[in-house]
Amino acid sequence: MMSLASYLIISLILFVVGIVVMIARKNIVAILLGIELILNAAALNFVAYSRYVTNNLDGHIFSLFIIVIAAAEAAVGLAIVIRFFQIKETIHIDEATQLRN
Amino acid sequence: MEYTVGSIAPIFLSPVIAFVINAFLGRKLPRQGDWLATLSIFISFIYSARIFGDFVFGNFATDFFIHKTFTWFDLNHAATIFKVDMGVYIDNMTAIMLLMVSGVAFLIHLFSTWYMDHDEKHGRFFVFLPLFTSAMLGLVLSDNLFSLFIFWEIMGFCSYSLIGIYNQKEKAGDASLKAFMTTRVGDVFLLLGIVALWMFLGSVNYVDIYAAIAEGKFAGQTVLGISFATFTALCIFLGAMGKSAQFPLHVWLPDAMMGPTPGSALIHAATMVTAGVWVSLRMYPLMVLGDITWFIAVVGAITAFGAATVATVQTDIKAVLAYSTLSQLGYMIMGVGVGSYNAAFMHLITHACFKACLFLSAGSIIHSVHEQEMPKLGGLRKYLPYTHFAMMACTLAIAGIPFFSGFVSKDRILGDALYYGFMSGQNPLLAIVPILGFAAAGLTAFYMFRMMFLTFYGENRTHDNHGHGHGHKDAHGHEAHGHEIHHEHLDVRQNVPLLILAVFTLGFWFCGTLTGQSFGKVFGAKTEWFKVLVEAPVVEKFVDHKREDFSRVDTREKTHLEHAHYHHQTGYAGPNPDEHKLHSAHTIGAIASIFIAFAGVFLAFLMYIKGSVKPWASKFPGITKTLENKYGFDEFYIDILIKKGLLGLNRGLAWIDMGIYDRYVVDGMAFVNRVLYKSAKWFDNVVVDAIGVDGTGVAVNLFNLVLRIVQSGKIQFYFIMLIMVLASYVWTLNI
Amino acid sequence: MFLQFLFISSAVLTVSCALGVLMVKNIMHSCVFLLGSLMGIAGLYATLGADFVAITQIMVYVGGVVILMLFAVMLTGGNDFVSRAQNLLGLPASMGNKWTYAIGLLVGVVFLLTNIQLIRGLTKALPVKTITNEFPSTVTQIGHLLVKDHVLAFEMSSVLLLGALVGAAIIARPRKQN
Amino acid sequence: MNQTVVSYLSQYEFYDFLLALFRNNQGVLAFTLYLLLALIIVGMCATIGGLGTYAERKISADLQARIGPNRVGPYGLLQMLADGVKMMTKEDIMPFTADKKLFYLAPLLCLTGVFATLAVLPFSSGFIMADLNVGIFYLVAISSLVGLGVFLGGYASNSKWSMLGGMRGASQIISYEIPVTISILAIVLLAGGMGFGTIVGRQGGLPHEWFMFHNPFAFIAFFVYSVGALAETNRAPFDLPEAESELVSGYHTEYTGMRFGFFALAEYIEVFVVCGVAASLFLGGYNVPGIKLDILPMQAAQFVIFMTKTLVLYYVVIWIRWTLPRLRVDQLMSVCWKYLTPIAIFNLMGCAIWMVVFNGKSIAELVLGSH
Amino acid sequence: MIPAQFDALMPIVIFMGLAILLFFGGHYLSVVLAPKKPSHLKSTPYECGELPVGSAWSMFNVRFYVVGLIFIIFDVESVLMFPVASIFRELNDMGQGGYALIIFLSFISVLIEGIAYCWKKGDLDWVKSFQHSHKKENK
Repeated sequence: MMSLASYLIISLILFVVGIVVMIARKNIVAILLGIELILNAAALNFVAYSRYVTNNLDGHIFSLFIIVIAAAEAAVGLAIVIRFFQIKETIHIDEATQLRN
Repeated sequence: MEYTVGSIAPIFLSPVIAFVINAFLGRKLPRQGDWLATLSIFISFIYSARIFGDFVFGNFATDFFIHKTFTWFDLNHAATIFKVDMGVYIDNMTAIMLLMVSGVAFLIHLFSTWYMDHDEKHGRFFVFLPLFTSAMLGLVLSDNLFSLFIFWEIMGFCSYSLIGIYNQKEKAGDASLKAFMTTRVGDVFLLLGIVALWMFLGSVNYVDIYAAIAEGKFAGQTVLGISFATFTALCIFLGAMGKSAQFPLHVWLPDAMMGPTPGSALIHAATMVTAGVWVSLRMYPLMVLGDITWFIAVVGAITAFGAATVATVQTDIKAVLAYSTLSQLGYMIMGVGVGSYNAAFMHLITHACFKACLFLSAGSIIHSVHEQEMPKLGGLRKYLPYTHFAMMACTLAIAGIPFFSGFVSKDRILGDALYYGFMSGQNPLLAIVPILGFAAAGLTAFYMFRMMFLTFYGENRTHDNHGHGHGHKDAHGHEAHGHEIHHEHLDVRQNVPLLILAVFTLGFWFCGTLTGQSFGKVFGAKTEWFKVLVEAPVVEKFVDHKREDFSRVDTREKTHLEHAHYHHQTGYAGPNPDEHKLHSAHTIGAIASIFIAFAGVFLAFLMYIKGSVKPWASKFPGITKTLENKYGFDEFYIDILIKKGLLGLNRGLAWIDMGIYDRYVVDGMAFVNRVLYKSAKWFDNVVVDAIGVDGTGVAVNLFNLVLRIVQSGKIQFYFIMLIMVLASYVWTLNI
Repeated sequence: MFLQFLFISSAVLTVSCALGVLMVKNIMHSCVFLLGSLMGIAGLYATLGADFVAITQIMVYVGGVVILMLFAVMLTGGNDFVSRAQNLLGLPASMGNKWTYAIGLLVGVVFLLTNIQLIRGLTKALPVKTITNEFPSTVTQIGHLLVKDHVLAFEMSSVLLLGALVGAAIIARPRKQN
Repeated sequence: MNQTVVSYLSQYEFYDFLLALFRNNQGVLAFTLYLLLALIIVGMCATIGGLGTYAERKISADLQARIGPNRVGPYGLLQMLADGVKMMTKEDIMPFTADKKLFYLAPLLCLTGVFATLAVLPFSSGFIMADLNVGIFYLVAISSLVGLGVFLGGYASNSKWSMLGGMRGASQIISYEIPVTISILAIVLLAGGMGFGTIVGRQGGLPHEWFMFHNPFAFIAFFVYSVGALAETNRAPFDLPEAESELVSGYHTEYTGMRFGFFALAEYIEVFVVCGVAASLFLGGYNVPGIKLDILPMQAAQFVIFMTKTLVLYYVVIWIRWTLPRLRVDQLMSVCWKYLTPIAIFNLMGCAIWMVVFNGKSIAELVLGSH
Repeated sequence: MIPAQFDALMPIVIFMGLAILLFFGGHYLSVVLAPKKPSHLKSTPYECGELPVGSAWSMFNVRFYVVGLIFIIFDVESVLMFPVASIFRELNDMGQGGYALIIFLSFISVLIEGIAYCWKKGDLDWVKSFQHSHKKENK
C-alpha cells in the first residue's frame, strides 16, 4: 500500500486541490493558500522520489529549499496583500487588474 | 621554486583587497588609502619579480610553463558538459608581462599619489586604480578565454569609471560613455567568438584550443559559410580591435584623455590597450589557422599611419600622446599580422615603458603649468629639467632613434613587414603594409619631436593668453615670465618614477643577453634573451597536456619540454621564410627606418626650432582640416551611423507601426468589428426577436457569461490559461 | 503496521484538510485547514523517513507561515470584510461561488487527467528500487550535502531570504501619514 | 538511529518475558509499553502542573509574608484537586459572537503542542520516550503549536480583550522563539547533534562538565535561553498576553470551566518542559555526578537528578514572577529584537569560532587538561 | 530484540492522541458535571460590564505583521543552520573546521545584515511614531 504511486496520487490530489483553490477563490490570501498547497505537493513528490527512486538525499535538499522559498514567497506575497488592502480596502483578486495604483 | 596558490594568488589578490578596503573604508583611512593601493601593487610587483626571476634567470627550460587549474563550478556530475575551470597559465611571456604590468602600475600609482594630491576625486581614483591593475594582472594570468573575458569586462568598467571620474564635467561623461560603448562593439564579437569556441570544443582553455588546432579538429568545420577557424579568429580579433583601439573602433581612445593623466597612463601604456594585443598573441595559432593575418596586418598598418597623420596637427599635448599610442598599437597589431610575434610582444613591453613615462611626464607638465595646449607652452626645459630628461629619452625611443628601445622593437616589426610585403610572395597589394609602416615611422619621429620642441624649447609662452597656434618663434622680447612655474625639485613621487621608466628606454635592456651569452651585440643578435624566451606557441606540444590542481606544489621536471634547437622563427602562415631574404629585409629595413626617423626629426627641427621651414598647415589647408577633424570619424559615427542609421531605422519602424500596422491592421479590425456589430444588430433584430424574448435573454446571458469570464483580464484567468496550455502541450505531444 | 497506520491517517488528514481548504467559506477556517493539511504532509514525510524535512515542515509552516497568514487575514479586516467588487451574479464573491468552483473543477479535472497521463508515462520508465524498512538518520547527510554539494544554494538561500525580508519590510512598512 | 524507551528496555530479560506474553507481537507490545509510560508521564506532568498552581500560591504567599492556601487538606495540599473539581463543575459559556469551531479547537492545539513535546524529554538515559535524531529541533517546532493555539483562542472569542491578548501573545511567542532557537543552535553546535541523548551524553554530572560552563558564550546563551523561554511560556515578567491590569485576562478571557483548565494545564506543563529542556541543554541533564554505570537503578538516580534540576528551575520561574514587574509591550519587543537576538547571534558565532579555535574543548578541559 | 527503528515516532502519536483524548474526556466530564443555564447576557463577550460595541475582528496594526515577517525569515534561516550546526563538530574533527566556519559565518553574517537593516529602518521599534517625533524634537 505504501508505494511511490500512493504518494504520487496524494500529491496529485493536493496539487489539483491547490489549483482549484487558486481558481475558485477570489480572496488573495486564499489564493496564497492554494499556492502553498501546490508547493507542498511538489515537495512531497521530491521526497517520495528520493526514497523510492534515487539513492541519495538530493530530493530532501530540494524540498528543503522549496520550503524555504515558500516561506519567502508567503512573506513577500502577504506583504503585497496587506499593502494592496491599504490602498484598495479590499483583497478581492479582481480588483488587482492594474499594474500601478 | 615551487608554485602553489600562495605564490601566485597575491599578484592578483592584493590589489583586489586594496580595492575592497578602499571602496568601503577609503574615506576613513589616512590619505584616503592611496598608500594602501600603492603598497598592494608593490606586493604584486614583488611576487611578479619572483616569477620573472625564476623564468629568466632560473633553471627552467625556455619553454617551461606552469598551468594550474581548479574547478570553478560544475553543474553536471556525470557528463562534464557545463564545467568551468579557472586557472593560471604562466609561461615566459606571462612572466615578462606580469613584471611589466605590475612594475609600470606601481610607478604610476606612486606618481598618482603626487598628482592626485588634494584632488577632490582622490579617494575614488585610488579605488578604481588597484581594481584596474588587478583586472589586468588577472587577465594576464588567466588560462582561458572565459576568465579573460571577465577581467576584460572589469577593465572596461574601470576605464569607464576612470575616464569619467570628473563626473561633473559633461565632456568627461561623454568620453567615458564613448569608450564604454565603442569597446562594447568589440566585446560582443569577442564573446561571440568565445561562445563559438565553447560550443565547438567544450572548453576555452588556451591549451585545449592549441591541442585542438594541433589535432586538426578545426579542419573542415564551417559556420555561416566560412571556415570555423576563420570565424572564431575573426570574432576574437574584432574584440581585440575594440580594446586595442584599432581602426575603425579607435575613436574612444583620444577622447579618453578626460580622465586624470596617470589614469591615462595606466590605460594607454600598461594595461587596457595592450589587452587586445595580448589576446591576439595568445590566440596567434588560431589567427594563423583562420588565415586572417593579412587582415590583421592591414588593420594595424592603417591604424599606425592614420593615427600618426592625425597626431601631426594636434595641439593638445595629451592628444598627441593619445594618437601616438594609437599609432604604436597599430604597429603591434601589424607585427602580429606580419608574423613578427616576438617583436610585436617586445614592442608591447617597450611601448609600455616609454609611453607610461611620456604620459607621466605630460602629467608632470600639466600639473606644474596647469596648461596642456602646446602653443601656450614652450621653454620649459629650464623649469622642469628632470621631466625634460625623461621625456626626451622616451621621445628618442618612440621615434626609433638607434640604441633606444623603440628602435629595437619597431625596426624588427618593420623588417618583417618589409619581408612580408615585398619578398614573401604574398598578394602584391599587401605591399601597402610596409609602405604605411615606414611612413608612419617617419611621421612618428616628426610629431614627437614637434611636441618636444614646442613644449620644452623656444620661448616660454605660458603667460601669453593668445597662443599662436603654430610653434614658430613669436614676438621677440618675451622673456619667460613664468613666475607661476616653480623649478622642479627631485621628488620621490614626481620625478623618480619618470627617471626609472626613462632608464628602461635604453635598447640594450631588451636586446641584450640576460641568459649568459655575449653582452656586446645590440641588434640582430639571435641569442638575445627576448628572442629566446618569447616565441609563437608551438601547438603540437599541448596535445597530451596535463594540468595540475591549483593548490598542489609544482613538482614537474623543470626541463621536461626542451627544444633541441632554437631558430629564428617568424611563424607566419605560408612556406618557411627564406632566411637570406629575411636577413636582407631586416638590413634594408633598419637602414631605411634610421634614415626615415632622422629625416622626421630633422624636419621637426627645421620647422619648430630653426623656423626655416614654415609649417605646412597653411600650405595644405584641406589636408590640415581633414586631419584636425580626425578624418571625420566622430562625425561619421554620430551623424551617419547614429543619427541617420539608427534613428532612420527607428523612423522606418515607426512608419511601419503607424502607417501599416495602425492603418490596416488596427483600423481593419475596427472595420471588421463594425461589420460584425452591424451583422449582430441585424441578427438581433431579425433572428433573435423572431425567436423570442426569453430565448434571447438566456442566450445573451450565457454568451456574456462565457465572454466575461474569458475576457476578464484577471490573474486567475491567466492561471487557467497556463494550466490549459500545459495540458494541451502534454496531450498533443503525447508525452 | 504502525507505519501504515501513520501513513493512512496522515494521508486522510492531508487530503481531507485540503478539501476543507477548498470547501469552507471562512478564510480563517481555510487557514486552519491548511494547517491540518500541512501537518498531514509532515506525517507523510515522516513515513518516508525524511525526519528532518518533516520537522522543518512543522517548524516553518506551522510556526511561521500559517501564523503569518492568520496575521495577514486579521490585518486585512478578518473574515467578514465586504468586497466592493461584485461577481457575475451580483453577489459578494470573496470566497468564490458556484461558477468559479465549476471552472476550477473543470480545470482541475483537466489537469488531473493530464497528470495521470504524465505519471503513467513516467512510472514505466523509472527503475525499481528495493525498499528496506530501515530509516537511517538524514540530518548528518543533509548537513554534509548542504555544506559540500549544495553550498552555493545554501549561501544563496540566505541572500534570498535577506532579499525577501528587505523587500517585504519595504512593502509592508506603514507609510507616514502627512 | 532513534533510540526509544522500548529499545532501551529490550536489553533486559523481562522484555523477552513480556514479549512472550504478547505472543511475540512486537508492535502491540511496543504500543502497550509506550501507552503505559505515556500515561505515567502525562499523569506526572498533570500532577506537577497541578502542584505548580499550588506551589505558585504558596511561594507567592511566602514571598509576600502571607499564609496562602491552607484549608483544603494538610497545608492546603489538596487545593489543586479542589480547583480541578471546580473547573469541571463550572458552566461552559461560549460567547454568541464567537467562532465556535475555532473556540473549541484552540485549547486542543495548545494541549497537543505541549503534550507532543513530552515525547522527547529526557528523564533519564533510558526513560526518554523517543530519542529522536532531531530531538531538540522537533521540540522547538512542535511547541510552536502553542502560539497558534493562543492566537486562535484570542481570535475565536471575538472579544476585544481576547483579540488583543491573542495578537500580543502570538507575536510575543514567535518573536522570542528566535533568540531561543539560536541559543539552542549554539548548544547543538557544541554537542554535534540534535538528539537529547547526544546533547546530554556529551555533558557530565559535575558543573564544569555542563554546557553552561563550556565556554563564555554558552554561559550567556543560557541566560538568553532562560529569558526567551520565560517569554515563550507567557510567564511573568513577560505575561503581556494575559496582563490582568491591561487586558482583563488576555486570550482566555472568554474561556471558562474545563477549557480554561486546559489552557492553564498546557501553560504549566510547558513551563515544566521548558525547565526540563534548560536543565538538559545547559545544566547537564540527567547525568549523575561522578558515577557512570549502566544498570537499572541508575535510571532512578538519573531521574531524581533530572527532576531536581528541573524543579529548581521551576521554583526560580515562580520566584521571578513575584519579584519582577511586568514589561511594557514596546519594551518587550525591543528586549527581544534589539538585545536578545543580536546577543544570541553573536553567541552562536562565538561558539562556532570557539569550536574551531579550541577544537571543541571546554574551559575546564583547557584549564585542567584534557581527560 | 530491538523493535523497528521507526517506532520512535509512535510515542509522538500516542502523546498527541492522549492530548485529544484528555481534551474530549474533559469536555465530556464538564458536560456531565457542569450546570447548563444559558442566557443571552451571559454569553455576551466580556467588556467590563458594558455591552460590546462592534466586532473584535477589526483591522490591526501592520507592526504585528512586520514582526511576523522578520520572525519567519529568521526561523527559516535557523532551520537551515540546524543541520550544519549538528555536523559542525564532526567537520571540525575531520579537520575541515575552518571551511565549515567560513560557510557558517558567512551565512550568519547575512542574517546579521537582515537584522541590522530592520533595526536601521526602525522596523524593530514597536512604537514608531513616538520615537520619530522624539528624535525630531531632539534635533
